[in-house]
Formats: sequence, structure tokens, C-alpha cells
Amino acid sequence: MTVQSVSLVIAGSGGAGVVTAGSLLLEAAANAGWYALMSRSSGPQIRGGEAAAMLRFATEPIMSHDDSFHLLMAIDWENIGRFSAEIPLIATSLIVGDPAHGPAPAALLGGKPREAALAMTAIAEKIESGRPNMVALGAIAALIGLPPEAMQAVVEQHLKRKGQAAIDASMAAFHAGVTAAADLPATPKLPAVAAASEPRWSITGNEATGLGVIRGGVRFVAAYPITPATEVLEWLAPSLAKVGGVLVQAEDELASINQIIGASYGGVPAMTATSGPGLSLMIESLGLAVAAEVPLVVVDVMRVGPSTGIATKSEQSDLNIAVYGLHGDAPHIVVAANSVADCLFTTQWAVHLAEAMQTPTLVLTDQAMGQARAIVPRPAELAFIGQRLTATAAVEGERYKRYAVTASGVSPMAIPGTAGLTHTADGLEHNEFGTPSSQASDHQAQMDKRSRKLTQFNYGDHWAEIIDADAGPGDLAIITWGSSTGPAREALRRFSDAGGKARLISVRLIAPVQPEKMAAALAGITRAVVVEQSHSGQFYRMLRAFYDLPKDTRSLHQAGPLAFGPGRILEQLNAWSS
Amino acid sequence: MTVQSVSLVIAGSGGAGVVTAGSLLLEAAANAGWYALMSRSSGPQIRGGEAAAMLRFATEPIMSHDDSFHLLMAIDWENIGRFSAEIPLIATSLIVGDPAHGPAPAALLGGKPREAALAMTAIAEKIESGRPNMVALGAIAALIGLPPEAMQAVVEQHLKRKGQAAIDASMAAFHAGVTAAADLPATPKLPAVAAASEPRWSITGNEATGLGVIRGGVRFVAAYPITPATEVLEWLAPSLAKVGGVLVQAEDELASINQIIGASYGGVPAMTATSGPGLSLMIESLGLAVAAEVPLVVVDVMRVGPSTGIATKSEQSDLNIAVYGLHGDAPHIVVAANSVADCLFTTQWAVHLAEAMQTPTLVLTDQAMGQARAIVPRPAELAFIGQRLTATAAVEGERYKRYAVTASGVSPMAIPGTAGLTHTADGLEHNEFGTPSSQASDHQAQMDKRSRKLTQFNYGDHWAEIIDADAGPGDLAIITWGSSTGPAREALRRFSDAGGKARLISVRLIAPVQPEKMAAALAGITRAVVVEQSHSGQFYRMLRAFYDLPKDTRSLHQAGPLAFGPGRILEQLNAWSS
Amino acid sequence: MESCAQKKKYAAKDYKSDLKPIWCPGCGDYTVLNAITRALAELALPPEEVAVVSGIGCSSRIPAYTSVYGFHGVHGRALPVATGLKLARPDLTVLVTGGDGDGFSIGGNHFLHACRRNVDLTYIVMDNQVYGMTKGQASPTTAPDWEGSKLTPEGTGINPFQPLVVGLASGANFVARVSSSDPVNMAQIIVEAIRHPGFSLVQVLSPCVTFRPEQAEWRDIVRTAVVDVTDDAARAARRLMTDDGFNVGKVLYKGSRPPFRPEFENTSGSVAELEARFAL
Amino acid sequence: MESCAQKKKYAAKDYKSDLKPIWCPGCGDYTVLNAITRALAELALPPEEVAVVSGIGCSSRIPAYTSVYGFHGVHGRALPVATGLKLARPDLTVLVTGGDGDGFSIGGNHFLHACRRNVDLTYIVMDNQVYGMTKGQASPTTAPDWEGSKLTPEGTGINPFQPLVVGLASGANFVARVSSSDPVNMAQIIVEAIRHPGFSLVQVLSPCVTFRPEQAEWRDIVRTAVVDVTDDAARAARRLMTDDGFNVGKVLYKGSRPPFRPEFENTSGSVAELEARFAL
Ligand SMILES: Cc1ncc(C[n+]2csc(CCOP(=O)(O)OP(=O)(O)O)c2C)c(N)n1
Ligand SMILES: Cc1ncc(C[n+]2csc(CCOP(=O)(O)OP(=O)(O)O)c2C)c(N)n1
Ligand code: SF4
Ligand code: SF4
Ligand SMILES: [Mg+2]
Ligand SMILES: [Mg+2]
Repeated sequence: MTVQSVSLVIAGSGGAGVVTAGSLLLEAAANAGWYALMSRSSGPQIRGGEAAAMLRFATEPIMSHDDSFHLLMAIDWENIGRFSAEIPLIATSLIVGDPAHGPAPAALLGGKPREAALAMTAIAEKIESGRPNMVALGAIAALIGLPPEAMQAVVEQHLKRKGQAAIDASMAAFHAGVTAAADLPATPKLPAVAAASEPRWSITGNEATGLGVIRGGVRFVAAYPITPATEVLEWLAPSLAKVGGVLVQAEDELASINQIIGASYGGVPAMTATSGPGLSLMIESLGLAVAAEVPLVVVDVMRVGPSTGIATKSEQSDLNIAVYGLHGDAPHIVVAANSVADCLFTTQWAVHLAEAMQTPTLVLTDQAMGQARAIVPRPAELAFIGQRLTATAAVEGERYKRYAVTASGVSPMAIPGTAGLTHTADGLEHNEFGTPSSQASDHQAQMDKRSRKLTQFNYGDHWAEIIDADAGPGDLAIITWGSSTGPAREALRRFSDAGGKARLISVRLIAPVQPEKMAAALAGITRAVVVEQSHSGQFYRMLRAFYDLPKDTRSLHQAGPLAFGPGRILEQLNAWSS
Repeated sequence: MTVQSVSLVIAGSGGAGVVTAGSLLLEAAANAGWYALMSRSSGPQIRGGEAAAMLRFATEPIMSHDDSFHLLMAIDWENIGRFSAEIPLIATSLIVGDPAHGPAPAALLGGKPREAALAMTAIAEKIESGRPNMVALGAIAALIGLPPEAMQAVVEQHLKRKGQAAIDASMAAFHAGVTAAADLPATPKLPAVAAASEPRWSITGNEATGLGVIRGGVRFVAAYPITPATEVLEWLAPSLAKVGGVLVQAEDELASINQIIGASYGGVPAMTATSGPGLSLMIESLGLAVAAEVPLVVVDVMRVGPSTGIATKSEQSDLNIAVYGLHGDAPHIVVAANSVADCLFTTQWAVHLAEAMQTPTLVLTDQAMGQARAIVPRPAELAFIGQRLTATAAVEGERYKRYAVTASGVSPMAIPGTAGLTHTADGLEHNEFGTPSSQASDHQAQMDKRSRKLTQFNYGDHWAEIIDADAGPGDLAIITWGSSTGPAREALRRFSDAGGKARLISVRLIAPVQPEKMAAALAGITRAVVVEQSHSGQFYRMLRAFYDLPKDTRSLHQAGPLAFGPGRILEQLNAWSS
Repeated sequence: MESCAQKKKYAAKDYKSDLKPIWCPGCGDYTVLNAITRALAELALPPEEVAVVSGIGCSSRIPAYTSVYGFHGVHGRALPVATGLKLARPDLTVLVTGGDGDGFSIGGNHFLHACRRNVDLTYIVMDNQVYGMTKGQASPTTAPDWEGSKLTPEGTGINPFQPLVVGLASGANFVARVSSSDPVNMAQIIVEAIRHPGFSLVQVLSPCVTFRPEQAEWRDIVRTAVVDVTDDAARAARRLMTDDGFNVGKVLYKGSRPPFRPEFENTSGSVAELEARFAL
Repeated sequence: MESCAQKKKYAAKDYKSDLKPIWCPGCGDYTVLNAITRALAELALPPEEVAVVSGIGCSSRIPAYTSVYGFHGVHGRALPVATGLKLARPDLTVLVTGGDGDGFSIGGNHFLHACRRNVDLTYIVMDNQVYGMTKGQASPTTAPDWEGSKLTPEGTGINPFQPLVVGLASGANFVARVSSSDPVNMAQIIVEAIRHPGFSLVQVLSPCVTFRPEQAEWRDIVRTAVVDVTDDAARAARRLMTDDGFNVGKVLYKGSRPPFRPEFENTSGSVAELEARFAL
């Protein structure tokens, strides 16, 4: 059944407490038993300035925003017009502003939304210590059907330390908003859910990423701050300390990647997180990790490129550098998370893959999922714990071969401290012992081995998420990856609800490619649309390079920062089936 | 007609003067009116150690080595076995050693070459100041038909400063070698050419690269030394000084790429040269040049990767990083030289393209062509001089738009010093003025503009070199690039001589892709073989991604450092036509 | 005199663009922008003959707020961009602006080599002992016990970087420290720095009111340095190694090494002559 | 005593691998290899508990010539690799070896920050004032008037980098200069450097006989430094700033800053506790 959901935005300028209001609403929604997704957007100012919290609530898990918003609640209008492209409003949308701040900016009215007024400032002024944002929350709660008790609990929790008076003032403003909402036009309501049907978490993609690597066994992290990856690190620093690990802030990304190479060579699973500009600086040393066969995980929380681009906004355009960016032939692993919750699965899996294959593994997430907070079903326990094939004792009369040519391509690795197995790991081409060699035969043998270990590994079913419409796959497919999976899922769901047949293939294992598995997934498919958020259609090109695609394959790509709404994808499916 | 040529190797350990001997032979061959190609190989020692000079002579221009060598003249045998893979010897080959140094190492005898002895040391000892390498040269000259006068002139030139006695001693040893050769089995001879039919040059690929950028207008170079690109810089430093330019040795590659960005922003056409590891370090700042629209040229003299790899050997495996290596969608230009002489054409063209489109242009050459010396027809004068579209005066009442959205995608660029047009160039996404912007519409407009300027440019016929067999293209094609073009040309020639029909397409403009031109070039072609020197078939994958290839397209790829012989390619053509 | 007649008078505002800074209200960088524009006015340099180059950070936003030529590059690489620009265009006055993170963390190597190379640049570092732009992490100049960042919740535990000492040790030709609370003095020192040939380093104590609110106190802590300028780098370095970092307002060192300036000689040489060497 | 009984005696050769160095005959690096292995023998460290990390260059080839654990990384990044290794594995003795180009040109930023961070590493730099491996270009320590490289045919014209002064200015905890012509003294100093906690910097004058043949004279020019070791970094720096570079054979500075060593506390915390914070 098509997701029943409510989408709304709270916006206002710096001091207006927009982000706090959004967070309170999210928590209250969680209390009400709903699922939720919250993203934020803000202006260029370092602090203050305009901000918007985009929220979507539903009675079942959701992974994407909708095509438009039901409600925009603007605490004031200052520069909010700048968000117009990010906040699609249509004729059925409702835009509510405070008459004290004048009329809504024209930029927001393009879709001819219904307009209404709520005197938030005036109402708040009548309550001692009352604040307009609590009035707004009250009105929103009433409009969308959020029970006041759900908010009560949240406010009590948040203002505990400020005392009962503060709590009362807040709730008074809230209730005034509830009351005032009676005069507002209606918006869709969500049913309250008595008790949540399953345990749920509130987590951001960046937190899930941090948790995933810790679960996978990472205990050493070196990093250099960069938006939007910093929160991964900020979560990891204190969390690692709690489980016997360490985070070191390095002088730059060249240092952070090389520090984790050193730590991993020393036997401690290691990772770093960065974004495009930082990944660019790590390229040379990623090649070193490939050649010297040092396992490690690098998370790239993608932002809009090229160059410094737009640091605070999302795009899926680092696929190329992640897959092809290294000089020489440098086989490595690239995986991509497809939702906030999947950041956990994918990074934990990444540690497992890196350690098992002694190779650098890149994880692609992005600003949209990294900085979004979601209420999600409690993630499953996973069996992926980084496990390295080690050499632990010398074999009498045999010199240890660090880079032994094996059938699997994986060579048992001696960890420093192990007697009798000393050797030098090397980024120069080498023979099996690790001794530098310029012989074509050694190069060929090591190249074969390094690529074989990746192609022969058993990735199970995790290479992709494959979802069929209720009526089956039919002959249509959506092929996508990463953040575009959320809207693609929802497009499929709507298509399915309308009786359509189609299959969604969201690729998690970007490299090495899995031609056989993809061929199986594409069996019977004659038309496919490749969905991604990049200007040049990087994913489509990559698929063409390595897979046999259906003859009628279309590329649906757009540059960031605007995400696909499910509707754009649905359109293509409908066009085909009509 | 199939090239008539002689291929030989002079090898020996450090002190044996192998490289000098090779150079003398090359010059003498030039004097004899021949064309030639000389490559070198040496052991891992920094100085001294084993060395080999591989030479091929012909009466017409050649761009590749042959499948095997007619002659190996070994001054001694020490470690020469290490070169066995690089010196294919077959049953008709002749291997000549000095009995004073014992028998030839088994590694060289796999192809069962004919063996013969020449007592170079003993003969040389009989001549005052006589040296074995001159005896070897005499024998070689006699075997291959090089007139002694050609060598006389070279020796006179080289030993001028050492006086007549030294010249006489050398020539005496040489003539002793000529005499001794009478007892050696015959090898193919080349006819002497009375007078050269056209003006010729003796030049290495790295020198040609340097000359190309100077011709194109580059006057600022910043660089960090790296094998095998250093000679480009070593040639450029004094040469630039002669034409009013400057070379600065930077502290690292991050500095060198940013220095040239600064110089080019200042209006002076600028370049750097590096190899894979250095290119990796430049990735982030190449993205800056894309976003800020700063023209510059980066030459990557490719070596064996990944990581430090094999610094002194060749591979075509930096295609991926060059094309796809930047984070975000970062359209830029990638061109590749296809021979020693073409380094000149391609780099000069690269400067032209970079300046015309205000974008970084990568030039791919490689160790094989960079460090090879060739006797080539004098290169043509070219009209490509870097010419930037500049804004030179303020328009009354209009604020200057550095990143104006134009039909061509190129925006007139104001050079610092121009009054009224001050602006800030920026790597952040920006609007037309250059002001940072996080609006999706500005991002889209600038992305469109930056890609449009590359796709709409008129590249003329230079995007590829297309050669048909005498009898026409038929339905077969070889598609290749860079250093693999030499052997591919020769394979086509042999195929053509045997009456075969085929077409060779050697792509010089790697990016942006030229689908229409390729489609035209592939009209009527039903089978194609893609030839390249990479382990993973990077070029083949890239072609698949962007071009519609004939259904029966095969990938013929091998890792470096061994080059393709023409025979391997011919085999594929023959297999198809038989 | 012709040159005098030509010398147009400029006001500080002539060097400012219309762009509103993204900085937080109260950020120290506002006065640095003022001081720079004031200094340019004092020097009466035509805006088009000046370029300001920067990397990434709050402080690195300065170029776009000026009306001279600007280049806003990537994080940590302002100095090499400026080096290339100045070497290619010796006629321009080139300033470099940035932060302690941009200059001394990711950009540390270029800092060392810019000091050594001694190109005629003026490098103005807004030192707030924090990464402002990325919301408050420790920088190289942060005290080891600052616990304000989630990345180093127990402090960095490492030695703060001493920019002026390292600058002197590597060969900077002019060294000064100023406070953003005294823009008039700062402007004067920047004038001197620009006038002095070679690489001039000006450290500005420029508070980050958002992530280091305690730095608001700096305005009261700073004092005018009592020492006089010296031309003895070893002496200046020794003084600074034992200094608490709050002696400001003075030029501390002026050296006399000639700037690095390879000549673009317009020699008689032609490309044809270069080519002739290849001809057989 | 048990620990004494366990202490196996090692000879220098026990720390050497069978690999024949690619170095030129007469290269100074041979004696550095000897001194390192001698020092390890003197310290009687089991080979498997020692790691030698390097970047790229002739001098950076040392790891493979030893029989301890080795890591031969990319150019300029030896120090961060060693930092990560030592922080993750505090039980290992970690040495870093390399050249003046690797350490002070491309690796300069890591050098600065390794000195600041003061991890317990011993950094042995074979300074030959040239890039040997790439066949003879000027390095940061090259004199400005050296005309031996085609890249800088008229000399670099820039200030040579003073590794020990910059090391002191940035916080190195132990500083010494030795000559490759006296391997016995060098071994002794390396022993002291390894024993000293924190970041120890040992500059070795190690001639490149191939590209700087004139350095053969160094063996006659060097003299034993007359000053004694100090714990005053400012004093040591001042001495070195006015020194000609040929005073060798002594430890010049020993500091007492505690090494940076974040704890891998095996606290009671479990992953489940971390997860609990997300649960609703
Ligand atoms: C390669 C790269 N790494 C990291 C970043 C993220 N980043 C942007 S500014 C900055 C630090 C800025 O600190 P500072 O130079 O002191 O400037 P401030 O904001 O304090 O003025 C960082 C880490 C980046 N833009 N690029
Ligand atoms: C990124 C990168 N840039 C350049 C090089 C080329 N390179 C190898 S070693 C070296 C310099 C070595 O000099 P030094 O560290 O002084 O060592 P030495 O050979 O003198 O002992 C250079 C520039 C490289 N390997 N990688
Ligand atoms: S964050 Fe700090 S440095 Fe950045 S603008 Fe605000 S006050 Fe200034
Ligand atoms: S080139 Fe110089 S540094 Fe390198 S091995 Fe030879 S002598 Fe030693
Ligand atoms: Mg700062
Ligand atoms: Mg050196």
C-alpha cells in the first residue's frame, strides 16, 4: 500500500529555533509511534541565518522525502525564499506565516499553495516566556494529528534542567498553537499509533556510519574534519574511547590516510571518513594500500562537486573517483549505502570486506543521508566482523612470503610482533617476498592476484537490494544506487499499488562489478531506467562499461543538490507501461 | 610495403658503455640516412648495473619495436638475463657474446637463437685505448650494413675535444670489429640511403613534449621531479629561459599544480609534468582548475602502476584516473600522444585546447615513448597557439561576469591588471559573477556551461588518427591509443601488405568523447579489437561506456611493462579474416 | 611630477566589494578586512593591480569581500597559488589571507617553503586557534588542553604550533603579530609588510566568537610588544619561543634577503633556435 | 632475573636482510644501515618487535635491507604511517628512515606535525642535500648556489631548510646531528634516540657520491660539536641557526615533554551500550 505520510517544513531565520523545533517534533513523532525522516537546510552564514527543517512522518518506515510538502510553517520569512527549490509546494500545499512578518516571498508561491496566517509572535507574547516556535509546533501537531501527550513528554525531557516553569511555559505556547490551528485550513493527518509495533531507533546516517565501523571491528581512526563527514568523526571520537579504540585528528588528509595505513599494517582495523576534496588527497595513498595490501575503510560522505563545490549539500557525483580514481590498475572495493539505516549495514560490511581481502574499501554515503535523522526499525545484528587471514608462525626452512600467490588471491599476513615472519610491505611492485621487482612476470602475477582476490570473493546477496512489485518484476527495471534508492523504492511502491510490474535493483557493491548476478537480476527485463544524482550520469556510464544492459535503457540523472522525488521516477515507469 | 628494418640490442653491465654505444649507433644510423628508434632498459641500481639499448633501424619512419630482435650483442652477461622478457629472441635471431665472459645465460636462450662469439675484450686489448664497445659497434655495423663513414663522423664529433688520438683509437677498435664480423653468421642488412629524402630530427618523446608546450605558448612551469617525467622538465628549464619563460622546482606536486594555477590565473599559459603518483596528488587541485576555469596543461608520463609500481617502465594504466579521477562532475580534457613525434603535436594542441576552453588539459604519454629517442621526419609547423578569450574592458553600467553563461560555454576571462573587471575566481560553486552560491539553479547553469564548452568545441580531425589498409577498411577495425598505436600501425601495414582490409582508429582526444565522429569512423565495421597496455582493459571499458561499438568487439590488453609486438595484433586480424 | 599626478587617491571602501560577509557578528575577521582595505588605500594601489589569494575557511573568504582581483582556491593551497601568480606577474601586489588551519595544518608544507623561497608576498593569517568553518575543531595553534571540540574531547594534548618561530626558522623575511582589536595598528603593519620585499608574515589574533567565545577576552589581554624590530632572526626566534603569544602591534623581524624572482628575460632566443638543436 | 634470562643477545648482522642494496658503491647510506643494525643489537630488541618505516628515495630503501618489520610507503608519507603504527601498536619500537627530499620537501608538513605531536618515534634522516633517486635535483637542504641540476642550472637561489632548527621550533623532543663517516658514534646516538621518549630527530650527513661527489670531503670537514646537550629548545635553536652544519656527533637537545600516546583503554564499554543510545 502506498505510504501514508505527512511532509512538512519548519523554516525561519537564525534565532528562530527552527532546528530545535524540528528535532522536538521528530522526537514527539517517535513517541507517537510514527516513523520519520528529517533533513535540514541552511543558508551560507556560518552561524544563524535562515534554516529549514524538512520532515516527513509515516506510520511505517520511510527512506525518502515526498515530491512536495503538505505544509510549510514559516516562523519568519527572512531569506526563506532561497529554499524555494528545496521545498516544492503545490496547489494542495499549505503555507502558514506570521502576519507580523508580512507576506510570503513570491519565490515560494510558484506552485500556488494555499496560504494562511498564524500570529505566532502575538500568541507567544501573551504567554510568559512563550516562544513562537512552540506555538508553531502546537499548530503543526494539531494539523497533522500528533497527540499533545507525545510532545509533552519530549518537552519535559528537554527542559528538565530548566525546571517546571519552563516546561509549563513551553507547553502553554504549544497548546495555544493547538488551539489556534482550529482556524487554519486542514492538511492531511496521520493516525496515531498506540504502541510501536517493533523496537525503533533514532539515528542519523553519519552516526550509523560510525556505529557500523565500530561494529565491524575498527579501533583506530585518523581523520581531518570536513563537511559533511565531520559528524561521523564527532560520533566516533567519544564512542571509540568507550570500546577501547582511538581517534586521532591528523594534520591533513594525506596524514590521515597514511596513519590508518600504519595502524592497519600494525594489525588494528582502521578507517577514516572524509568528503570529495579529502578523498582526492587520499588517492595516491589508497593506491599504496592496494599495492601493499593493507586493509582499510574510507567513508566518503559525498557533497556537491566539483572542487569545493557546495559543502553542505548532497550529490552522488564521487562515483567516478571512487571507482576509477587511482592511478595504474588498482583493484579495490567500493560499496554504497542506500539509506540512513543502511549506512550501518554497509559500513560494517565494508570493514568485513576490507579485512577479508586485505584491500582498501571505499564507502559512499552522502550529505542527504549522512545528515538526515530517521526513526527506523532497530537494525539487525550482523555477523560481519573484520577477520584477517594472518600468518602466525614461521614454517621451518621456508622464507615467509608476504605476497604469496594463492588460489584465492589472499596471502596470509604477518602482523608486526610475530616472530620469524618479518618482511617489508611495499608499494613498489614486488615479488612474493615483497622484494621490489621490475620483472614483467612478477608484475603480472601480483596484478592477477590482487584482482583475483576481489573477483573470487563470495559477496552473497548483499551486492544489491532487489525488490519486485507485488505483481512481479515484469519487464521493467529501475537500476539505482545510494540516496536515489529511497525515492526509487517509493516510485516502485506506487507503481506496484497501481498494479504495475517492475523490479528495483539498487547496487550496494559498486566495485568489483558482478556481471553474473546482474545478468540474473536483469533476466526478463527489456527496459530499464538508471536513476542517479549526477550531472553526467556517472552510474549509467559505469553500468554500460561493465554490464550488458537491456537495449532500451535510459539514464535519469540530475545534478545535486535537489533530490529526486519519487514522482519523477514513477513518470518514467508510467510512460513505459501506458 | 612492410617495413624493412633491423632490430638489435646492445647489452652489458654498468661500466660497459652500453648506452653510449647505443647513442653512437643511433647517430651513425641517422648519418646513414636511416630512421631509428632507441629504447633503454636498466637494472634497479641507481648507477651502474646492467643496461640494454634496444634499437631498430629502417629506411622509412618507424614508431614501434618489432616482435623480436635480429641481434643481441652482449658486451658481458652480468645480470643480462633479467632483460630476457624485454628482448624476445627467436630461432633466426643471433646472440653474440664475448668468450671472455663465458656462455650466455639460459634465460636468453629460450627462443633458441643462433649463438656466436666475438672476442671483444681480446680484440680491444690489442688496440691502444681500444674499448670493447667500439669493437661491438664495428661488428654490428658490418652485420647490419651501416657504412663505416657514418660512424666515423659521429666519433669525430663526440671525441673532438679528446683529440685525434682518441678518435683514431676508437675507430681502430671499430674497424677491428668490422673485420671480425666477417666470421659471424649473417643478420639482415639494411640498404644504405645516399641522402636523406627529407629533413629529419633526432628527438625523445620527453623532449618533444617540452617543445610542444613551448610552441603552444607555455611560459611558466612548476614541477616536482619524478621518473620518467623528469627529462621533460630538464629539457624545459634551460629552454624556457631562452624564450622568456621560467621553470620553478616546487616543494611537492600539490605546490606545483597550484603554482601553475596561480600563474595561469595571472594570464601566463602554464603547465607541469609528472607521472602517476604525482598526478594522484594533483587531483584535488585539478578539480579547482575545472571549477574556477583556469586553463593549464598537465603531462602524465605514465609508468607501471599501481602506487610507486615500477618507476622506470611503461604502462598505459593511468587512463582511468585521467578521465574519471576528479571528484564531482568535473569535465576536462584528456589527450594522448601516439608516438615519439606525436608528443610534440599533442602537447602543442593541448595548450591550444586548454587556453581556448579555459580548462585543465591532461596529456598522457608514457615511459616508452617519453624516454625513447627516434629519428623522425621533421615535424610540421602547427598553428596551435594558446589563445584565451579575454575580457579587456569594462562595459559601462554592467558588472563583469567572470562566469557568464554563454552559448559556447566559454566566458571572457579578465586577466589581473585589467581595470574595471576585478572579480574573485572561485572553486566553490558560484553564480555568473563568481559569488559563492548553493542554489541548485546556479549549480545547474554552471555545470551545463562547463560541460558545454567542451562538447561544442571544434576539435577538427585531430580527435583520432585513422588509417586504412591499402585495399580499404573492410569491416575490421583496430581501436587503440597512445604507445600501442605504433605496433597497431605496423600490424595494419603487414595485414594490408598481405591484402587484408582493415581500419586503424587511434584516439588522440580521449575526453570529451566524440560519439558522432566515432560512429562515422566505425561505419561498416562489424568487428573490432581494442588494443591497450593495461591489466584491466581500461580503454575498452571506457569505449563501452561512451560509444556504440561493433557487436563483436574484443579487448586485447596486457599489463606493462612489455609492449605489444605488432605480431600479437596481427594475429587477431588474421584470425578474423581466415 | 607625472607619477604623483597619476596617483589617484583611494579610500578604504574603494577596496570593498558589495558582498555581505557570511561571518558571525563579532568575528575578528571583519576588522582584518577593514585593515587590509585601509592599508591598500594608504598605499594607493589601483585595485586592479592587487590580488588577494586564499584557501578555505571563514578567514579565507576575504578575497570576495574586496574589490581587487581575488582567487579563492582549495583548502591549504593559497601560498602556492600566490607564488605562481606573483612569479608570473611580478607587477602585481599579491596578498595571501587565511586561517591557522588552512595555513599551518593542511597548508604547513607550503608555509615552510614559502618562507624559504621568499617570494615577495604578504601573508596575513587570521589565527583564532580553531577551525571556524567546520564548526570548531582544534587547529595547530590550539592550546593542548582546550576541550571544546568533540573530536578531541580531552584536549589535543599536543604542542601548539608557533607560526612566527617556524616562519623565522624557515626564512620569512618579515614577521609581525597584531591584534584584530586594533585595526589602525594592523593596517599600518600591513602597509609595512607589503612594502617590505620578500615574504612577509603577519599573524593576526582574530577571535572566533562562535566556537571560542572566551577569545573575546583577547582584546584585554593583548599588549604592545616592548621589543624593537631586529634583523637577527635567531634573536627574534628566541624571543618568540619564550613569549606568551600576546605581545602584538609591532614588527618583530625584518630581514634583508633579496626576494626570489626568476627572470622572465625576453632574451633573443626563439623557438626556432630550440628546434634547430634537434635537426640532423 | 626472568627478563634478563629472556634477553637474547643479538649481533648487528641479525638485523640485516640478505638483500643487496641498490645503492652506488660509496654511498653514505651503507654506514647508516650499519649503524641502525648496530644500535638495534646494542638495545637487544627482538627483530619482530621493531618496525622501520620509510617513504621513497635511495635512503628510503633501508627497511628491506633490515630483517625487522618494514613498511616502504609512498614518497613523503613515512611519518604518518609510522605515527599510525606506533599509536596502534605502542609495544613496537618504530624507526623512520628517509632522505632530505622525502622528509623536508614533499614530507615537510608531516615533519612539522610529527615534531609537535611528539609520538615516540626515532626519525633518521639521511641528508645528502640532493634527490639521489631521481638523479640529482636540489633538495630543501641544498645550498642556493649549487648548479649541478638541470632543473636549477643557476642554483635554486633559495634559503636552505634547517631541519634541526625547524624541528626544535616545532617541538621535537630530541635532536642530534651525526656523520655517516663515523658509524660507531652514529650507532650510539641512535641508541640514545630510541631510548629517549617522544619524537627523536637524527640528522645524518650522508654523502651522495654520485650526484654530489664533492660531499666526499665531508668526512674531513665534520667536527665534533663542542656544545653540550641542553634542555632549552630556544637556546639549542639559536645555536643551530648560526651553525655551519658540520658540527656533528652529539645530542644537541633533549626535551622532557611526555610523548603523545592516546590510550586504547579497554574500558568496560561495549558496543551494545553505544547502540542503546539510539534506542527509542
Ligand atoms: C581538503 C579539504 N579538507 C578539509 C576541508 C574542510 N575545511 C574547510 S575550512 C577548514 C578549516 C578552516 O580553519 P581555518 O583555516 O583556521 O579557518 P577559520 O574558519 O578558522 O577562519 C576545514 C578543515 C576542506 N574544505 N578541504
Ligand atoms: C609523489 C611522488 N613524487 C615524486 C616522486 C619521485 N621521487 C622519488 S624519490 C625522490 C626524491 C628522493 O630524495 P631524498 O628523499 O633526498 O632521497 P635520496 O634519494 O637522496 O636518498 C623523488 C622526487 C615520487 N616517487 N612520488
Ligand atoms: S565561526 Fe568563528 S571564525 Fe567563523 S565567522 Fe564565526 S566567529 Fe568568525
Ligand atoms: S644516487 Fe647518491 S644517494 Fe643514491 S645510492 Fe647513489 S650515492 Fe647514494
Ligand atoms: Mg582558524
Ligand atoms: Mg637526499
